[in-house]
Amino acid sequence: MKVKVKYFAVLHEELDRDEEDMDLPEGATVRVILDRLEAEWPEIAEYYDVMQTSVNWEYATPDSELSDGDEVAFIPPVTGGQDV
Amino acid sequence: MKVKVKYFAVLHEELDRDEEDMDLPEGATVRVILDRLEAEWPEIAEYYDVMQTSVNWEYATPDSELSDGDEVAFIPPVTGGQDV
Amino acid sequence: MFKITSEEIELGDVIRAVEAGDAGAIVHFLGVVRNNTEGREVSYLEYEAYPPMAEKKMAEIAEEIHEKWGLDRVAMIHRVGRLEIGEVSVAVAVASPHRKEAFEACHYAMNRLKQIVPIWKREVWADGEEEWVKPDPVFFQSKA
Amino acid sequence: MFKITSEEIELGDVIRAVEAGDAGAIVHFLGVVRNNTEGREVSYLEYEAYPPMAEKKMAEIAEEIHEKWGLDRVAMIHRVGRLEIGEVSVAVAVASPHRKEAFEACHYAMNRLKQIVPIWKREVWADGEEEWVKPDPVFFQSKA
Repeated sequence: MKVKVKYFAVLHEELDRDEEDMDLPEGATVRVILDRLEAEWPEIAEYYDVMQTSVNWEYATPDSELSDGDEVAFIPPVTGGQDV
Repeated sequence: MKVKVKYFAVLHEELDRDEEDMDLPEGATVRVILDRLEAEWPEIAEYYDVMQTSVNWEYATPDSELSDGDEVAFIPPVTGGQDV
Repeated sequence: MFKITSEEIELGDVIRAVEAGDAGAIVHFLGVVRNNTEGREVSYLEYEAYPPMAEKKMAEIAEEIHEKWGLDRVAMIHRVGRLEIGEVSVAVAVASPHRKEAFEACHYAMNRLKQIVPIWKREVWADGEEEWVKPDPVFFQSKA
Repeated sequence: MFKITSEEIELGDVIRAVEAGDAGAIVHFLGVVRNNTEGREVSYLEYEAYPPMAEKKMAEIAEEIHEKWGLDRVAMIHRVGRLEIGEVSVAVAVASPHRKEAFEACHYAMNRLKQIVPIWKREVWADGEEEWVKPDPVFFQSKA
């Protein structure tokens, strides 16, 4: 199956792309994508504690199971709550 | 001595004037003015519980002593706190 | 800026007065003439003020805000005369480096404005009757 | 109206979206680009968003406000791209028959917007350095 993966902010910058299509085995979870990204750019692991995941515009978890055509996004920390 | 007296809202309407100059004896208090107004329009007494007084743009009381040139105002209830 | 005006209030009036390089948050309150009061249809409103005292009291509210939150950028404007449904009767803006203080201070300014600033509202209803609005309980004070 | 835009935000944008005949109170929040962050001089900011999810989350915040205060008139707009000092990055307006609810709901909307709407800010400082801003603690969440 094929999913679209989107990268923002620091991930966009470090991975040097803002989205891509990814072929995944049936039943793959978000974690499968993270493992691939970690193989490419190991420092992504440092962001796991502060990064959110979304599937089809809804917050999800690394354990969320994916379906063909899903849109997955990795959402690094959003604008701080303190300022403004 | 002479003071300026100002009337707003319902007082303005009922007394049919928005301000006037008044001659008062030395040492007169705000109450002297209220007594004169009550002689002219007895219903003013019904407003005493909800009416404020000011002298020279500062809240005062009926016991406040006046000086020549003072500006006295009677301030019926201000726009309710509930609406808007 | 602390002002009683008979002119229409423009959206930018109070905002412009509080903008500053270090103000990341601006909270802006607009009071708008409603088409009804407790279900009774309003035709229009008339506001009357005691301008010099009203502007002095607005400035005092800004001083209170300075003492409570350390904020210096507060602006208030209230319109007088006849106002139609949908027109802005009052605008208050508070700017602050952070939003929490701006929300608190702007809300406080409006509450205090209703309490201590001498402005009166007469409601003229669609059925032709009219009356000065009822008192805020804070104002109940005996002559004696 | 729940919108991510690359255009300049005009003062009337969110106000117009919430005006209604029975709305006596409008609380309007503006986030403005500050000239400094904790004392360090800012040159300009860049905002990036995930627009469809951001607009969906904004609409969810409006639903939360409907549930909490029974208010239906909420509008939010956030700008993306390069913003200069003094420009408006975000505007939120809430209209209500009474001011207390409007203040509370608008403050709530801004807090939630910072928590759940996917928008990122990069600060570019006057000394030439730049970085994505630090996380809101609410977002700390383990992969495991």
